[in-house]
Amino acid sequence: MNAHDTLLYLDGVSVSFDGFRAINNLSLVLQAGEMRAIIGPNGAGKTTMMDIITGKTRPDAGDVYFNGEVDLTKHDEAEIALLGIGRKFQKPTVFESHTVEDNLVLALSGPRSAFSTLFHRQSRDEIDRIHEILYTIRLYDKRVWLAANLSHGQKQWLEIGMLLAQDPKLLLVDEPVAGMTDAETAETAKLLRDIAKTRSVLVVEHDMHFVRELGVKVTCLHEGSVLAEGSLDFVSNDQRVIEVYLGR
Amino acid sequence: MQFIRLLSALVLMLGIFHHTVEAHAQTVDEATLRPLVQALAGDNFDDTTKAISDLVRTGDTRVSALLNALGAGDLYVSKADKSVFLGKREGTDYVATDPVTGAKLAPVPRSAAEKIKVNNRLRREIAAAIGGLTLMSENAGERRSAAEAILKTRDPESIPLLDQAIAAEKDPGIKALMSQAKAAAILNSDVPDAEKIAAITEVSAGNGRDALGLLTPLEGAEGPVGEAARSAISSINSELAVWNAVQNIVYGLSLGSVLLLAAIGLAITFGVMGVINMAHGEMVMIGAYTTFVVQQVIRATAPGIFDYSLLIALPAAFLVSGGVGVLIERSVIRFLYGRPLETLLATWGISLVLQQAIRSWFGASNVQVGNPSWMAGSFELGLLTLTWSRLWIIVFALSVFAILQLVLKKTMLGLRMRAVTQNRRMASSMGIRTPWVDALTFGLGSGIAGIAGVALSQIDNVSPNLGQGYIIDSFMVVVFGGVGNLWGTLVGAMSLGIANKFLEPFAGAVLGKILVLVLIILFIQKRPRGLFALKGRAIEA
Amino acid sequence: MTQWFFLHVDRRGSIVIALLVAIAVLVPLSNLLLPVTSPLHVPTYLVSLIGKYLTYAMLAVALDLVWGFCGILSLGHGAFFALGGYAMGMYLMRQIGPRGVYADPVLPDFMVFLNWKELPWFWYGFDSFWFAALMVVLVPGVLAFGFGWLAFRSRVTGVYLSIITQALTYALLLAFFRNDMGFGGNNGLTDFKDILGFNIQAGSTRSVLFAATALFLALAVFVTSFIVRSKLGKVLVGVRDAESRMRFLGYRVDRYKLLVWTISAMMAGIAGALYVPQVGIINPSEFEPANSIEAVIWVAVGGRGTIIGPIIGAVLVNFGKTYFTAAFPEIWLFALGALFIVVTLFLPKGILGLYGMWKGKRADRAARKKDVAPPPVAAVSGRSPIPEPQAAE
Amino acid sequence: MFNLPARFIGTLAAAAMGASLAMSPASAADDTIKVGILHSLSGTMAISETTLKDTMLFLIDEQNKKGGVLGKKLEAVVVDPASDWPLFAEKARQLIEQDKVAAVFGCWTSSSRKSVLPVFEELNSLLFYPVQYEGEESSRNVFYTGAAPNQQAIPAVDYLAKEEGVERWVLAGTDYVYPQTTNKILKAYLNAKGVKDEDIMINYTPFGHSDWQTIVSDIKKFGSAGKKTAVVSTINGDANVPFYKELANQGIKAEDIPVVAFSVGEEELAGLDTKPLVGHLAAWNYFQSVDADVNADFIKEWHAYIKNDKRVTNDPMEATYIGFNMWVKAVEAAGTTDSGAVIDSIVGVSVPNLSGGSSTMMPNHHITKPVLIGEVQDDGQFDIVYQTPGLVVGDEWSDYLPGSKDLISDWRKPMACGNFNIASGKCGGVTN
Repeated sequence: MNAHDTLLYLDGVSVSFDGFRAINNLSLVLQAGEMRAIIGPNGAGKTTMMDIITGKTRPDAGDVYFNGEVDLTKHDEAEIALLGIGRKFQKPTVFESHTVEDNLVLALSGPRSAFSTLFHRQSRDEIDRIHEILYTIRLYDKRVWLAANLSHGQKQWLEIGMLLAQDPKLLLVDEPVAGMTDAETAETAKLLRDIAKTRSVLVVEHDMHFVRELGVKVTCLHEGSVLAEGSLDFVSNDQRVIEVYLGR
Repeated sequence: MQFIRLLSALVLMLGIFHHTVEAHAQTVDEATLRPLVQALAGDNFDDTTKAISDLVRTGDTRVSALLNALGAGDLYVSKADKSVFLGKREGTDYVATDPVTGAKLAPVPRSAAEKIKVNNRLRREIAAAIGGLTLMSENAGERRSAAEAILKTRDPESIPLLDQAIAAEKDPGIKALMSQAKAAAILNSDVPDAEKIAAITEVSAGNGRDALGLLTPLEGAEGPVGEAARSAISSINSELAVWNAVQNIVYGLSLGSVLLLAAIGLAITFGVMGVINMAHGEMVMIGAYTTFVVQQVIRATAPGIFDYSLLIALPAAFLVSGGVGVLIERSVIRFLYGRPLETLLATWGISLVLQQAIRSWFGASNVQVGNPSWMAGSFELGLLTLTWSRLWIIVFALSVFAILQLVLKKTMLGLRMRAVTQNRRMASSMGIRTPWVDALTFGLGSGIAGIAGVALSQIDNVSPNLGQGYIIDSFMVVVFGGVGNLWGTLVGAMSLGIANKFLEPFAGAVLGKILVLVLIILFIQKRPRGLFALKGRAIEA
Repeated sequence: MTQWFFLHVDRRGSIVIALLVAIAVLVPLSNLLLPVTSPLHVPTYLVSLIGKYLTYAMLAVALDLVWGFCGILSLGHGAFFALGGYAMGMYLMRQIGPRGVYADPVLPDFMVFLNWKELPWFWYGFDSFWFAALMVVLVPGVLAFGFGWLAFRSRVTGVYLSIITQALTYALLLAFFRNDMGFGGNNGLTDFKDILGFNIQAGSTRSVLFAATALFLALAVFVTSFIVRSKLGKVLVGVRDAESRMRFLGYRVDRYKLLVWTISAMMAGIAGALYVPQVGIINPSEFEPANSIEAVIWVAVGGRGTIIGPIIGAVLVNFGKTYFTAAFPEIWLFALGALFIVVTLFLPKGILGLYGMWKGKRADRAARKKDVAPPPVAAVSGRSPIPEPQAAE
Repeated sequence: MFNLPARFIGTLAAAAMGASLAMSPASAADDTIKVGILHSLSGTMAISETTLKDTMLFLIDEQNKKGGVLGKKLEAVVVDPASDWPLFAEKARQLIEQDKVAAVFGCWTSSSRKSVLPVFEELNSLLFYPVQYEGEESSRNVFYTGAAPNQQAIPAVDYLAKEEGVERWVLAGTDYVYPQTTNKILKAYLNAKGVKDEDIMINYTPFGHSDWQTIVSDIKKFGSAGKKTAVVSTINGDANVPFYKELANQGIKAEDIPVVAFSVGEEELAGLDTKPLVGHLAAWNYFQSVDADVNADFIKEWHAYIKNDKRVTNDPMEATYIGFNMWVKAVEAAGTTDSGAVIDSIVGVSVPNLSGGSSTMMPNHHITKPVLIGEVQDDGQFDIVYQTPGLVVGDEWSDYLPGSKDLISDWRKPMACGNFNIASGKCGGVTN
């Protein structure tokens, strides 16, 4: 198949660190508007895959296309982000010495050049959007807090909020519910589903309940390549998956 | 080395006596000798020189003893009656003996006499003169130095003597040297060309550089001699050109190993532990001062074992510097892990304190650290001069590196060190007592800096500023090689050293250094994590 | 106007600026007008001394802009300071004209006795003050831009960057030592006569220079807080705390770094230019890596990531140096060294941090009560700008 | 903390000022005469300068035993400029303005002298500078008691040419102004004596250079051209030890290629095992081994004062000794410590130097000295092999440099000019 009319297109991608093959001939396709869950044991190459998509790591071989025509291997992180790919990290990384609000201000889509930021003045609707997001991620009353003082869960949410502020076409979400209470987990699932209405989402997650709640197509990675793909039930019944993943 | 030659000469005096008797058996009466001896105390060096040759010409048996005494500055004139006497200092007086008869004289107060001045030129004359007299000595060393002396003066008059000596000589080495000397003397004389050309071939067979010195004067000469000289010179020069490249590499390695020594301790405290250790240089300095103290003690108690002083200094320096290191780690650094920058400030403060401490303790000026005999001097490798100290330092640096690798890779301590530095929390949860490992690691790094100080004390001056001279280069080496990678440090040090030495000849020492720095800056652009950076996700952590 | 001002400068910043302006006016006045006997009289000795401190303070502010707010630890900022100084020194040199000891109308003395024949090309134009003034910012600026363009684009960060900045200043040190460079070798440039036609040793000139320094420092403080309080400032702090995250948000981190880095270098250059006429000499020792490290220490002592911290640090440390070297010449290094150790151990956030901690505690308690933010004292949090080297493992 | 009270900063600033006012003792007490000592006690130059600080304290002590000056005791004010040139200027100003010292003894490097010069001229005070230097300077307020190039370099070269028959010269120096100037002078001088350029090799090394392998072997090469070769070393203090160690190790003996140094004295040799160096030379105006009663006494008292009879004496110490005594004598003559008066009275003042003769302050503020050439002995001392028959007058403006050959300096009234141009008959530049 070819890259056309796909949002994200990986074909035959491989990368290795000092001999260790983290990604091995990986192929994956994401349609526009689709939400996909990626599962797989540690070291399956989930995060490395995200590194490749976001331009942090250059693949040794293979094609990576966005929107059918943009060759992501030719761009760096910043450019890729501006193309409309947002990423939430496994370990929540928010700007601890900024307030919640400023975190969003930084993430907010808009001019990114150094000088324009120097003389930037916040416009009315920017402020509105930020408040809107603050409500969505339930941090409105904590908006003047330093991010450092947020709880783990709240940081996860803030980071998702930052994703929203970025207003990307594609969201890469790495273990969004790690360390969340069940309640928070459910909320998160709901939130992601809402987001997926307007955007494409790639979720990496261990938590099977969460994946089930998302109720989307699942791809199982193993040793850097796709092991199985399909509905959660289909995948979790696949023998090889059971062996490598459920570890029997 | 005068005094050594003198001692041996004095000892062998009697021996020389009867052999010279055979050589040209004659003694002259006191009446003729006395004025000549008096003449030694001329107002200027020229008179003295003349007096020396007059004395030698007498061929008297007592002359070589006299000349040795003169060379050693044991001949004095009394201010009162201008009489020359052999003096030995004893308190405020000179114990005087008559230079001619050897009779004991009344001691002369120091203020009442003055030494007969000798300078390099006179020493050469004396050496040559004695050489003439000792060519036939039984003692091989005597004969060798005699031949060397003539090789220097190239005095044509000594040619017959040499012929005599060469005929008698058994030792091939000395024989060769003598014929070299003869050839040199011939080139310096006005013998027919044929002989000279023969001499030229003779000379150019020997050490290239000396030969060059002998031949260059003839370069301009017309006729066959000039041609012979020119061709010989050109061949020698082409040979030298090759050796220059070799020399650059060898000198580069030697400089590199100095850098390695200076940096390797830092590769641990900074590279492995992440402490920006500005006091590293002072650890080196402490090591050097330990060497000094050890040598002082040895000088005072057991001068006999001075040659082993460095071997004793090594463990001492390791312990002292290491101890100081542990002290610093426990008292300051341990509060600063994970804040590398603060360690920079704190250790900077520490380095100031240590410098001042040494300064107030040992004084601000250089202290003298002696070279044991096996470290002094040099040897010829082809046309290239290698000094023993440099060679030893190369060997030493490499072995320190090897040992360190072993410690880190093979020992329990090393294992724990790596465990702790890679994942402190995990290590401690595995029951490793991280505080101690930290302390020991820092101690190890400092200790190694200390033994580096022992080596550096052999080639550099030992002063409170010693450390400052090395700290920057050390950081350059570690960073250039790649932080946290000992192999990187090794390769980095060596390549910087060699680069420096290849740049020095045409760029000059100053520009060369600048260029190397610029190269480092540019190189880091290509490899932002140094020569031996590790790839992978880990680095982004 | 005032409104616009307070939009960009916080309360503390404005206090400092006001104070500096006040000093700029009062000190010279008291030095010139008040009788020597008056208790309020500031002796010339102090004027030039404080003037020197203020230039150091300006260097510290410049350094803090890149280090405290953007996490670029420069161990070579002294180089930009010195370059600015040399630019000014060359102007002052040309001003001597035929009054040099050899009365050569064009060539500076050191060139005459090392028998240079004519003026090297790079000395042209420096007879004009405005050209020199331009060079004061241009030379450090261009060097910083080139250096930063290379380094930031290839993502040299942390300790690697720090060390190559050190290599930079060290290389320049060696270069300026060379007499063939045409900058007076180790003796540097000295024996200045006058600046803009005023005798450089006259009390009035000193006072004017002092005032200028104080005002420029005030300006530097304003610029810094303008940057820090703009969105750019937020980006910079973001870069300091989580550089790669900033990239994933679509910011071209290298350009931001390059911008502040260059601005900071220019500030340092101006500081150097103000320094030279007041101390009356500029020579390569200003490039000593040790000097740059000391500047870092001023910032740390005062409190990095704050605007007035560097000023306080620079003044205090240098005052300490002045005092100790006279009071205990034999042992003052112990005192200075101890100061650094103590500060790092007990005041990780510098002197302002001390104040901040106290302030922070109270605010924190307040915050707990009624869910408002602890004031961003944490903005000066001791997060190390350089990743731990063992990260390279 | 956006609301840091102004008090906070205000008090800080006030404290700083207050303290710095307080830090200097209230104006000089009348019963003592203060003497400033401006030598680095820390940093790179401490190595050389600390001794001079001790020497000054020793001399002041001696003088006070003799009853001080003008019936008043002398009081030393010691500061540490820490080998930091701008700090030198600051400290000089502090000594003169705050401590009101009558005269300052200090500086070692030319850079430090250059940085304090404007201060002394502005505040019209006195500096006694005890170190050999490149010349090309003469200030009304500075007295140069160290050697000018013609009081060291030129006699040394003459000696080598005459006594050692040297025809080929290596001029090796640290790349800073003193060696550059001295070598320029020497080259001009040698060329004037008919030495061709190919027989002169000039080599410069960075400050504190420690890896001499290449250069030493280059010297060896240069020396193996059949002509007698010598090295004239203007290598700066710190770099000398590794240089000589390399020389010794590569087996360059004084009989083969003698090295004559202008900045290596007893103090520098103290850090070396001199056995392999016997016969290498140094040119100074004083050696500890000088055979004179005045020297013997000086050394005895010095050892008694410093409580260590291992401590050596050296040329800059003698220069300090001479300078101090000249100042004392001039003050007594003028009857006051006022700078102007002392400047007028000191020219022509003559005091005994440590080599048995006496030195005189010339109108150019340089002094007359004998030039001694010594050979290194195995005990770290020098054996004097040559001494200029008469005294040599320090020549501030070298006759061998095109720029300065027409200049002379005479600070006596009415000329009172530091750079009088005999060609144009005008006083060139600065006259304060």
